[in-house]
Amino acid sequence: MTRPDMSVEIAGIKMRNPVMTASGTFGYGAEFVGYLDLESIGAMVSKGLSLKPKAGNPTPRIVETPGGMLNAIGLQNVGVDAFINQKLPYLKDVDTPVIVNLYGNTLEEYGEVAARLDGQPGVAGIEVNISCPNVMQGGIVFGTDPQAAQEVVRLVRNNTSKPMIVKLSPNVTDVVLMAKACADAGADALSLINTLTGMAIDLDKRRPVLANVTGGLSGPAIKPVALRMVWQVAKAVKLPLIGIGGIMNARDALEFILAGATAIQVGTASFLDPGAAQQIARGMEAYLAEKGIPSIASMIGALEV
Amino acid sequence: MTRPDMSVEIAGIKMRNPVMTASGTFGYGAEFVGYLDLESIGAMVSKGLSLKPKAGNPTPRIVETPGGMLNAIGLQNVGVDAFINQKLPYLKDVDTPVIVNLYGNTLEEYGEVAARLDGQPGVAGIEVNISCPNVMQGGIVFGTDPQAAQEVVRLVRNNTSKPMIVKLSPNVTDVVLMAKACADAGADALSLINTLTGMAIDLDKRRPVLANVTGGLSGPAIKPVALRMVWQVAKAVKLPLIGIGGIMNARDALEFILAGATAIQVGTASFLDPGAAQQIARGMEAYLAEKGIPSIASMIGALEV
Amino acid sequence: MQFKSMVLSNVEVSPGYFRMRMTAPQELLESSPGQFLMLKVVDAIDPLLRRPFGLFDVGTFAPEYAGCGTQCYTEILYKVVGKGTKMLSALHHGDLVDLLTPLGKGFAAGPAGEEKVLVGGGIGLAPLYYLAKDLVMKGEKVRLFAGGRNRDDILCITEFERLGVETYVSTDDGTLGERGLVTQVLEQHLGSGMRIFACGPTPMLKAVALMAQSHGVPCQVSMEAGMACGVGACLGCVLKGANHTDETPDYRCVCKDGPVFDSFELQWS
Amino acid sequence: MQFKSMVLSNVEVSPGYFRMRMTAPQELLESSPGQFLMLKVVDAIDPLLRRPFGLFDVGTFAPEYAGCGTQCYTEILYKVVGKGTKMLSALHHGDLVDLLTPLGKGFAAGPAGEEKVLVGGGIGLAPLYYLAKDLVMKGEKVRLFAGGRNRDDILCITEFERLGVETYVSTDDGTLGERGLVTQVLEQHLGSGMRIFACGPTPMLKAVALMAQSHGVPCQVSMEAGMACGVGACLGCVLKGANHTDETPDYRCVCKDGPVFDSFELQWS
Ligand SMILES: Cc1cc2nc3c(=O)[nH]c(=O)nc-3n(C[C@H](O)[C@H](O)[C@H](O)COP(=O)(O)OP(=O)(O)OC[C@H]3O[C@@H](n4cnc5c(N)ncnc54)[C@H](O)[C@@H]3O)c2cc1C
Ligand SMILES: Cc1cc2nc3c(=O)[nH]c(=O)nc-3n(C[C@H](O)[C@H](O)[C@H](O)COP(=O)(O)OP(=O)(O)OC[C@H]3O[C@@H](n4cnc5c(N)ncnc54)[C@H](O)[C@@H]3O)c2cc1C
Ligand SMILES: Cc1cc2nc3c(=O)[nH]c(=O)nc-3n(C[C@H](O)[C@H](O)[C@H](O)COP(=O)(O)O)c2cc1C
Ligand SMILES: Cc1cc2nc3c(=O)[nH]c(=O)nc-3n(C[C@H](O)[C@H](O)[C@H](O)COP(=O)(O)O)c2cc1C
Ligand code: FES
Ligand code: FES
Repeated sequence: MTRPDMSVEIAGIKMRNPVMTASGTFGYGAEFVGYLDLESIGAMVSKGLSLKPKAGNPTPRIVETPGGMLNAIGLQNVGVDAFINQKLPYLKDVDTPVIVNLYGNTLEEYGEVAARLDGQPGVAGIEVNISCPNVMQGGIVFGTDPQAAQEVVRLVRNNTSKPMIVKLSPNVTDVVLMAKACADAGADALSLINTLTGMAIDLDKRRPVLANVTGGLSGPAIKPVALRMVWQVAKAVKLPLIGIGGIMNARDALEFILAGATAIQVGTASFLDPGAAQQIARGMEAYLAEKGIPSIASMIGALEV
Repeated sequence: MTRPDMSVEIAGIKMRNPVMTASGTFGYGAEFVGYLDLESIGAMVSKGLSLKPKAGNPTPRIVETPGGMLNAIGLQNVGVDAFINQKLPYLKDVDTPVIVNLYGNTLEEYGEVAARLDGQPGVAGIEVNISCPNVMQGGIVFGTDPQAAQEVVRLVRNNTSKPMIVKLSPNVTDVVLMAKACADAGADALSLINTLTGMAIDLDKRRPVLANVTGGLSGPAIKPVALRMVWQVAKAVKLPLIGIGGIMNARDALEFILAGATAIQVGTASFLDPGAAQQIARGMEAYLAEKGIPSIASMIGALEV
Repeated sequence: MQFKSMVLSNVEVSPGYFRMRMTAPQELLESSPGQFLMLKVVDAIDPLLRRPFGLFDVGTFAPEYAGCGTQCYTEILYKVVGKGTKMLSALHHGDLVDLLTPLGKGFAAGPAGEEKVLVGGGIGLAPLYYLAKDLVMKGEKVRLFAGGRNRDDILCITEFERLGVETYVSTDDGTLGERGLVTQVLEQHLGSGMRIFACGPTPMLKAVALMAQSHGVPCQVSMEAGMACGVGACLGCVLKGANHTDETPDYRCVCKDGPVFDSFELQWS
Repeated sequence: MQFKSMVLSNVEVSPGYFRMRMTAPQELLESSPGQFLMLKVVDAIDPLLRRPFGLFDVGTFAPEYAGCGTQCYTEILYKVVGKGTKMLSALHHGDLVDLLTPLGKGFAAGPAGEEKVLVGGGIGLAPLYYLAKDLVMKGEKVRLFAGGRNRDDILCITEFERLGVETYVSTDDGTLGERGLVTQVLEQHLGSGMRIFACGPTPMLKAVALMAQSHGVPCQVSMEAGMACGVGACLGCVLKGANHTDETPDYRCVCKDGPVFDSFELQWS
């Protein structure tokens, strides 16, 4: 029996399988060495980078919710230059594409961060976070308004020759409208979903649990919403999609593929099990082998409605 | 020790405590006799009624998801006239306010259903569902567009002298905008949230699990989103609010009260435990008694941010 | 009723099939065969919903511990198919579960003196044991046709035989009883003066229902559907009634109008 | 490392406090006192996240069953405070849990010959037993100051005494040892040539840290924070470093830079 062909390509980024790690849930990669083989997965996505180092929010920053978690990390990161100097060299020796997730506190900053990454051979592509719901400035406006999103995407497009993935927010009335806007503005691929905005309350203290009051909901709880949005966008937009949201195992991942995703990202699952991404990749291949499906490509968007 | 005062009032509807049953999860009330005392709760909300009897969607109509469930019942109901003739008489003898949830397949139908209920003394108030995401016509447009919502609310306002609660959809970019629109159009109170639109896939069959493809997500999974929306609307709108979404126990319920809700509705929890609403009411009172809080009214919106 | 029940025993009776006995209040002795229970496996949100199981048996026993009179029990017979039943299979004596029961409409025994023909496919046998016990107690002549894919799917036949039920076993692969479908074996025995009570996969029930109708034999079927509430409130578990059309829809709740239906009540196409 | 571990025993040592022993690979013998583990209670999504616990003990034992050499174990001492710890307390011998360990940075023993002063508040005692064992094996003189609200919160003192540790107990209500805060008792004994290792509620750690700093005694504290990943990836568990300001922020990960910090590393205001 020949092994199923698990390889996929997103906007020119060739991946050995469709399993990527989601931004903000896999550190800068090195944290997971010893728990999985970085060369067993399709691609790694870095923590979201900004122009300057960013402190993030006060604590508490995370809280468990039913079937999920809220985070209000506040996009703490080392900044794009430190990433290039300190984190990227290690990753260059790993034979797995590195995709850099980035955001700007202002429109201009988006362009500037993209520009700094453009010359870096170790960067296989960028993922533009227009959707982070945690920060007051930045993400929130761009990700929920089609015009603002287009401005960001156009500016980044003008500052990069790398494959550009735009990451969509689920906190919108019409995700298809946002997807089309980003496609028109020059995105090479779309990833979805980022976190749903939520809140948790400490009853006895009569206070929000998170110092930031609201945070982003991730984990299995959001999977049905994510799956719905991927399916909706897949029907409406021709770009390759990356499905994200509550993927815990290979079956979850394959459901996103059927809904129309070319690849998927593993987020919260890596907290429960630092080897999750590798196990999911392995489990997907095992499923195809068992069912005699020759290639993952044949499953993309193969849902029968 | 005196018992805490649990009574609340929503737009003139006096309730012995803030616990209501959510539309579509408590049948027409009679189904739950034997599991709880209908006179132990604050109010009952009927299944959503339309002008004519409605068949609802093909099956499967429900599926469990992580920490939640999707439903695509398709608003199956006996129709407003059958409700008045067959269901209401029984409920008239129960000393608990009955609130009728209603929707229309067209704008006009909303007005017509409201008009038929207006003369009914057994109806304490109406809850206008502008937010059901299951039906192709009807709910979907009204609930996600401020202008359309206003039209519905104004029309119903002109056809009813009953207290009018408007039930908001969470599937919007800005729930505050929707809340303000409904307030301006004459709503006496707002209830939120209805279900989040989601989807489930049967991997082996390569088909959506629900015959309707998408459905409404309810249950504990959505609680953080619901809590956030109640808090946002409470800050922006003066109307009394009814908090709904993933309330499983008394602590959950009290969190919604702190966030700014005057009352709460118990939905999916009644499936797990048909006596849930009564237990939640009892548990809320016990919490206040234990903490020496004299009245539930003092907790409404008492979150310290 | 809703009550907390203690697991008394939970035994694997065949690979992947378990029989679990639980304490129950005396009122459950008033239940009818064909009714079911909804079980909450854990006091946590995973799995979230209750799981429905037919009543396999209801009865009384004398507990081992002194100072306690007879106690009522109920049993379920279940197949491990997913998360909930897997967790269920790990319970042991002393664990607590939360039950709603008796739910739904059970089998109508029908007039005395008929031949009562029970037809079970795989785990569909579960509610038929309680029914057989009831019919035998009423002095009826009972036959059981039990089918499965292979011999592991033929459950608790000795228990039926101990009641005095005449049993006919068939398996798809012939590893136990006749080779073939249970409906093929059944067809050879069909005649007048019979009443059929069937439970099993929907294709089997359809075959039995149509066969019974064509032979003029009255037939009741116990149906399955995904359920949330079990009490007729969510409208999640509906099936199409015989006269259902898209224009004049006629849906029946499996949990409240069923799970047992007269075969003429339902649409089989 | 990540591994499946079998529960060997799980005993309530004081009301609401449990001590659980689990199998572990030999490599865990290389861990340092102060390091911790992340435990997944059930293979389900409720509770979703792993729960962190300090290593209470690590060692070897000879299993009862024949044909098996010595086996490594680890122990945790935990207080039932919520859902996860409640489920944990229901586990028994033979149940499996999933562990990530050893995580984080443990205690630095410091130069030989000092007096090693351990300060534990309530469940904060947990990582100090492994530390005491280690220090005693190195031939150090070890004192333990253990405080709690009442005598039920004073845990496993006999175990420390058996190691030869001199113990000082205090409770808020005087039901065991001196009446008062552990810090009051500690203050009377503070002097030069000592090194403090403290674990407990943050207000206690703050008092100990400031007291130690004013007496010029080196002090390490083991901190807590809500955690998701345990490996430094989520940035959920940060504390403010000593020089943190809103303009020049300096956050430290409890899971990776800690849980043990030198008292000077952190901001206590
Ligand atoms: C009235 C009634 C009586 C039943 N009696 C018995 C019985 O006596 N013994 C027995 O073993 N089983 C019985 N079942 C089926 C049993 O309820 C399901 O096998 C069980 O709920 C599966 O739970 P799970 O968590 O293990 O599987 P899941 O992980 O939930 O699902 C596994 C598979 O089972 C199917 N399934 C899930 N829930 C249901 C459901 N509510 N109804 C039907 N299929 C479902 C799913 O579609 C999926 O294919 C009965 C079902 C009904 C409706
Ligand atoms: C490095 C580290 C080592 C620890 N060592 C021990 C130990 O040896 N023994 C012990 O009993 N406890 C220890 N804890 C605390 C322990 O992790 C929590 O008590 C446990 O996670 C609570 O889980 P739960 O599901 O029972 O409670 P939950 O229902 O989750 O919460 C109950 C209460 O515990 C708090 N809590 C929840 N999660 C955490 C967390 N990750 N850290 C701190 N508080 C939390 C909540 O805010 C809440 O007030 C340690 C914590 C850390 C960070
Ligand atoms: C702790 C945490 C930090 C995150 N940080 C980022 C980030 O920096 N940039 C970004 O685009 N998404 C970020 N996300 C969102 C995830 O990449 C992902 O979209 C989301 O968690 C949904 O996937 P999941 O349910 O698999 O976790 C973060 C999520 C978590 C839980
Ligand atoms: C099976 C089912 C049917 C529902 N039917 C209606 C309905 O007819 N009208 C309506 O306004 N909301 C309906 N809802 C939404 C609930 O009233 C409630 O808003 C939602 O379930 C969220 O609350 P929960 O998480 O407590 O269930 C329905 C929900 C469920 C699960
Ligand atoms: S299961 Fe809810 S109506 Fe039947
Ligand atoms: S727990 Fe994730 S960084 Fe510390």
